[in-house]
Amino acid sequence: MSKPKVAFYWCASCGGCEETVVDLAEDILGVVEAVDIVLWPVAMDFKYKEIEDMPDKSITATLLNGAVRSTEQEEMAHLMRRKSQFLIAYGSCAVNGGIPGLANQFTREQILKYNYEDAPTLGNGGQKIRPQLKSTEDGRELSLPELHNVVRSLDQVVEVDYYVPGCPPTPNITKTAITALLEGRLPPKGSVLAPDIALCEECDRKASKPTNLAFTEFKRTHQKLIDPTQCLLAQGVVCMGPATRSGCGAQCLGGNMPCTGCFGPTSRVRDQGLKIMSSLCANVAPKEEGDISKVLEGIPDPIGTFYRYGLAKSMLRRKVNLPANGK
Amino acid sequence: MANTIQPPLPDGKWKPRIVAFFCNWCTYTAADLAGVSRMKHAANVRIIRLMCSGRVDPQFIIAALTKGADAVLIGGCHPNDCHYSEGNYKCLRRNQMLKRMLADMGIEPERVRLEWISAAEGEKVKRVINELVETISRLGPLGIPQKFEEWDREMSELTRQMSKQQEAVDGGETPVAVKTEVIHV
Amino acid sequence: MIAPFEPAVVDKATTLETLLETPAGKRMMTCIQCGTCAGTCPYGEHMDFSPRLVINMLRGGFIDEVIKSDSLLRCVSCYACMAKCPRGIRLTDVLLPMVKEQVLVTQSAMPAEFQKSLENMHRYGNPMGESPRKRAAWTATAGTKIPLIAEVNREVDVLWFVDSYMSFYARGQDNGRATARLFNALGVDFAILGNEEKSAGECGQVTWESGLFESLAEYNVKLFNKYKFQRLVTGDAHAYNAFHFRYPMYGLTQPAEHTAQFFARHLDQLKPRLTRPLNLTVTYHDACCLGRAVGSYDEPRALLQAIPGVKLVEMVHNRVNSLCCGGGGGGMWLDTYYKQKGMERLSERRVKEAIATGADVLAVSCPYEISRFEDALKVIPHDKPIVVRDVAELLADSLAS
Amino acid sequence: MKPIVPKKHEPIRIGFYICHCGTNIAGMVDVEAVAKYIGTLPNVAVSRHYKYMCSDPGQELIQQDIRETHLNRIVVAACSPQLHEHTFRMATAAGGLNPYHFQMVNVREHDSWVHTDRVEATRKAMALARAAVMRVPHHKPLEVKKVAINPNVLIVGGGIGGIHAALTLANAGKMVYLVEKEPTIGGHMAKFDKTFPTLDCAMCVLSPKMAAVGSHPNIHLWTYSEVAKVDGYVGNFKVSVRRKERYILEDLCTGCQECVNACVFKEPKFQDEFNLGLGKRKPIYLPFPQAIPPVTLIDPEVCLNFKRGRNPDGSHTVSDKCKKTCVEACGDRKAIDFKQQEEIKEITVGTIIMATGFQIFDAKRTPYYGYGIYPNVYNALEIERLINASGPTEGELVMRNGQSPKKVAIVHCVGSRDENTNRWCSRVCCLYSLKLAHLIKEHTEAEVYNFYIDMRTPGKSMEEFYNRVAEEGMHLIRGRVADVYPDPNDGTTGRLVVQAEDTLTNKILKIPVDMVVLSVGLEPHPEAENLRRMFNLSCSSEGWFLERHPKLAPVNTFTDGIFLAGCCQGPKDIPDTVAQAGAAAAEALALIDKGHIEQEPNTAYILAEECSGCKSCIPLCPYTAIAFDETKKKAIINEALCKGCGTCVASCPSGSIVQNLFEDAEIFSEIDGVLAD
Repeated sequence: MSKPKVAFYWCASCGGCEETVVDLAEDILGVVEAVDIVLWPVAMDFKYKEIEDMPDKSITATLLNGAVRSTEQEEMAHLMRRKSQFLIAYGSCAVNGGIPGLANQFTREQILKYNYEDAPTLGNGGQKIRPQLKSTEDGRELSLPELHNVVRSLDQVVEVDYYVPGCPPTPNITKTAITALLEGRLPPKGSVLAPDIALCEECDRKASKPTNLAFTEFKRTHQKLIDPTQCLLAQGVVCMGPATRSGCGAQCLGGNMPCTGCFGPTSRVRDQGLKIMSSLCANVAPKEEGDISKVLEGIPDPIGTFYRYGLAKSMLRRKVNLPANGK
Repeated sequence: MANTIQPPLPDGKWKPRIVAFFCNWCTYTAADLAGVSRMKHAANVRIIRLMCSGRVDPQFIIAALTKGADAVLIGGCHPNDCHYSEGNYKCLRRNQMLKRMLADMGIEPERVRLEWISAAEGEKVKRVINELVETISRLGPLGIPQKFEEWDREMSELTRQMSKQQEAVDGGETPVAVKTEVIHV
Repeated sequence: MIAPFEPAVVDKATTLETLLETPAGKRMMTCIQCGTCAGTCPYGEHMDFSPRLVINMLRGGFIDEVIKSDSLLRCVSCYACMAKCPRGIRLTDVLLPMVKEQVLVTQSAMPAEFQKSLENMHRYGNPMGESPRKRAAWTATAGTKIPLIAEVNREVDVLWFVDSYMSFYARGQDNGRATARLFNALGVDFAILGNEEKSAGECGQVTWESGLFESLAEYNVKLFNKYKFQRLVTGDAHAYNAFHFRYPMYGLTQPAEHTAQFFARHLDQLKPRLTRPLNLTVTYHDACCLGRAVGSYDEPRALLQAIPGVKLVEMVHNRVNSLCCGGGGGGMWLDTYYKQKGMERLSERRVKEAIATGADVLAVSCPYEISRFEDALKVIPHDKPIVVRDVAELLADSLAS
Repeated sequence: MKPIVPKKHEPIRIGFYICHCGTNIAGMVDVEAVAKYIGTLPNVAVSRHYKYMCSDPGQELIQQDIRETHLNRIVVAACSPQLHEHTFRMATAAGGLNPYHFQMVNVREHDSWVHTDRVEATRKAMALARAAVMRVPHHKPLEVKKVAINPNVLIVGGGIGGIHAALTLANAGKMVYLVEKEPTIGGHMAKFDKTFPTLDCAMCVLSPKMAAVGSHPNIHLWTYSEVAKVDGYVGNFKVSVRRKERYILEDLCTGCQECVNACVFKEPKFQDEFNLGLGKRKPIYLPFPQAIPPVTLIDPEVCLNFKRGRNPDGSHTVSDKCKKTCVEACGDRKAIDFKQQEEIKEITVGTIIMATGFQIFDAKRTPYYGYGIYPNVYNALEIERLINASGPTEGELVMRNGQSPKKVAIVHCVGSRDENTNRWCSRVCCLYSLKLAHLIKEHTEAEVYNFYIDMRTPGKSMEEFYNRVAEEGMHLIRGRVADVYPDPNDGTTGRLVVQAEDTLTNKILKIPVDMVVLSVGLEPHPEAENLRRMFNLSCSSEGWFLERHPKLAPVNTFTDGIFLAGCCQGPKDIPDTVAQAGAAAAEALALIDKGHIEQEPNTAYILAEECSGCKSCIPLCPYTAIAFDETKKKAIINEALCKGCGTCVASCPSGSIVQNLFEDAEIFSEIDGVLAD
């Protein structure tokens, strides 16, 4: 019997998810033993044509990481969907849009203009050159994929069977997911392959969280010395842990940094950002409008804080009324 | 289905649609009082009863806006008068942050209005509803469902071609490549 | 208690025909015909159509009958009916002036004295018929510096609107001089308009001639816009009334204040300078335009009590219940007419109450009152001498020379 | 009958009913169109419109449909759920379903009564009904929570309302705590002379009831006491009552008043509160002869045995400067205790009746009537004391100068019907003014002028009373008094002129009188605002306690278990106060005798498996119903303490708290439903 075929693919992401696969360390060897890797651009050389030529559904599982941001990524998402039995959104970007999803606060024009014309680090001698979608070199027409206006999670483009969250997913949950896959012990379709309980559950600092939280100020991590033993919220630092799935082993907390929410919300929550906002704000101490807003000023960028990984998949998905002229 | 049975609007023009979340004890009762007192007001507001303004999950507000509401009105008991002691303060605090988030997300903060209306203030229900309808009429439609459709339209062309290709495969014809070359960056 | 009135409740374009459609008119529909307005009206007993009846005639569609009668000429715009109305109906500043205007249009002849003042106001910008070129002449005798805004050529804190009685009338000028001394003593950055100024026209508005009022208001507002200043201050209660209630409709944007309010606001700085004891018993007459109209009852009293040696006593009618001097709403120029009709001059009624207090001084805060009460005292017998002085005059007297 | 619980995969079958409410709804909403439209929606098995859904046949319709067409969800569009939600839940249950498989849609108060465009009103009714139809499939079977009720009752205020309610309940065998802030019960009624329209003596009818309260074994009478704190909820209120120090031990005092006679002050010297300062009393005194309890008290502000002024903590210091002749007179009874301290009593009651009454309008707020300036201007309550045989003048109507008035003006509507003071009609003033006119005439043969705006005499026998008094020949002048001032033609007698327009003759009247009586209106009690907060009640914009429904729940409040009696709810006369007190007592009895309270099962619960134990919800609960289970490391809600506000649910960052009746899925589908057109 031939070994199951597995593919890895990478859309709008930083590549960290691929690193996690490598981070499986010696376990990777077991994986390589057990499966045939048919596509893994980051590690091996494959051609699009080869995948296209494969029969539909001939790949057992594709672990696709990255958000969908361009026509190319969209096309690949469709292709991998067609060729795979299981399409797995792998990592925060594929699951919830991830960091690239924050671009949904801007228009494509704003982004291109900044990156190719206005960014202070541009070294092209003041020339404002944007990439051309079509160009000719040596008589050959070359084309570039087009950027979409909206950054999307994978399931906003094609049907997704399972989700493995994390920025990046930890080796641990990756291994669990792959093992479950190979052993055919799969939960209902559409499941997130991480515990459906918030991070506080497995956080070492849980015991130090008081039951009378009343925020009088919010501090960002660079603004104070963080006590490595106490609950971050008890220290007035926004921690997304209560609104974020567990499964990561609270690694950020171990590094004395707050949870920023990469595992996304639990199944019972539609919008992770609104829920953590609801919880934090309800627990603010003052009662007068002015005093309340003074406390809330300690969170200067609520969208960036509450939707660091989830803006594309939030209820609003994207800034609603963008300026018509792209400014 | 709905459109065939519903009586059409008199002039077919857009009118604001507003969802209201009223607390059972003060504002819902005040709206009842407005009714008992026959205080006529605009018909654009559809009221959902909750026990307390503290129950207003910000998700409800955004859900209403994404489902086509042009504005959301929240009514609770006056400060210090909450039937449940302090639920209204929780609502107030969330509302302050929500307004900032709305502004960042390109939604006019006027579209979410929080008002303290006691059980005796039927008149205020009428005034607030009429004022809000006027404000929103001036602002125009929010139209998030239409935005969603518009955003998704940029993908539809490719999806259509992809499915055509799929049909072609299913039909045993030669596949038509959408793009012959994909450049890996 | 009784709340001061909100400015501008009815659009200037409102007429008797459209009044009942406005919010102010809708309040009139709530009138319960209790008669408080008629009962408190100082000339109520001389009216064929009391304010109560005017409302009912308007509601019933019989307002023409009211207009045919000269009943409303007896209204002295004293705000008493409006202040006590249990329904909060805008009588003095909305309903009655509109009716009065129609009365005047319908009357075959106007009382001569008052027709003259009207013409004077129109031709010369003051009711006395004095030359407008002499309006600032009094400043020469002020004995203290009074800058002209056209000459200072910069923004000033206070534009002092002197108005006609204090510019031309000898006893009014006393008040002017006193006010100037007080401004200088306080180090106020002020200036006056001088000959450019025209009467504020308040009486035009609350009596009969909305057209005349409009032309004066438009003229003055244009003048105000020519210069830069922070606030408008006037010692004329009637001018203040016009600035507070009506001028904003014609484009006045700066706040207006009466000198009594202005000085009371600066009482902390003023008080140390009031060092000369006057040793007088003083009774204070509430000007209608300052008292009932805006609720400034305490400010003039606080000023008087700050003067060393002043003992303040009250007349029977005071504050919201004060009796009008009879000069408002055109009453200033209707004394002859009232006499013909066999009506007691209200100033006489008022000085009787002042005399009864045993006070040495009847203090006032409106330039009309000086002449009205001094005239009345000439005919009302009294044993103990009593003089009429503006609050500003008394304050200036108490300044260390 | 055991409610039918639909099996998990049983298809949802909704019955929808829209009520015409006569023409109340059908007049503005096309109920037929709504029923037709709702009938096209998924899951709807039956859709009907009916004239009166709340009627027996209307309810029977629901039950019949449940039986015959196997409905498992019911939606009724009618009036406000505040009115008939219970009715229809019962009908749903009678049909054999769980009562919470029901949802009500408000198309009357929130729709037909407030809109003017039939098309828009119909469209709105469709949207609201659709929301309910989309919500109701998510409904779960719930059980009414039953909580035992404490049979004791707290009554706040010992006026005629509180007295009547207390006796009604005590006679029915319930334990009553009657808390009154004054040293005696009796309230305003005890101060009145005669009562309209029967002219029977107020004290003659009141004092037996007061005495009955004083001696009733089921009544704990706590006078000179105030409620300090209220916690808990219907069936189980925890109340702290502050019993102020009167320096007399209530149990030991026999009411003999020998202490008063023995006081070192031979003559009464101090302003007597009960007589509104018109009479005098000693530092040790009984407020009035029939006071209940008949226990004296000491005023430490004037008693020589105390230092003047209070200590910062509110207590008084004994000076020991007096000969203490009162203690001597009391002798072995030893009822006087100068060291008595205020005491806090903690009680538990199941229900509360508010009977805190009113205050009279302070006539100084209409300065032009001269109250507080001219000695011969009185308010009506002062006249009640002056003509009362037990009053300071022993019933002789004399003025402060000792003379009897020859001409008296009675001014109606002082502090009533006036935008500058109080807008409302105080309802009793016309009648008590007529009564005072009659009594003044009877006592003095004075000429009486009643100045009124409108003569308002509704109620049984009231118009007849007006006729009777009018026949007695008083001057009834239709005109509101505009001015009261000393008669300029009068020397020193203090005669006043009353000036008004007689609006029926268009004449301005200036009538010289000796005495002016101001018929002051009724105002909310000065403590009403504090009491409202303490008892979690609502007030109307004027400050009167708000009843749950102006017609159908006139003595209930929005707080279950708290009822209203008398003028704390609005101005009313004695018969109405007593009727309302009886109604309040009956409402309390109905709850007590049922033995338990049925509570809305809208409480919240934690999904234990899913809770991460983040503790964010714990400080949000005002009732400390949420605790942290240290062994399981999860939050846990004590259902008995939860009152169902849902604040914790909205705040749970991982969505692990659920509120019954207001589940997220239910509300989200309601939102979808109102917007699905």
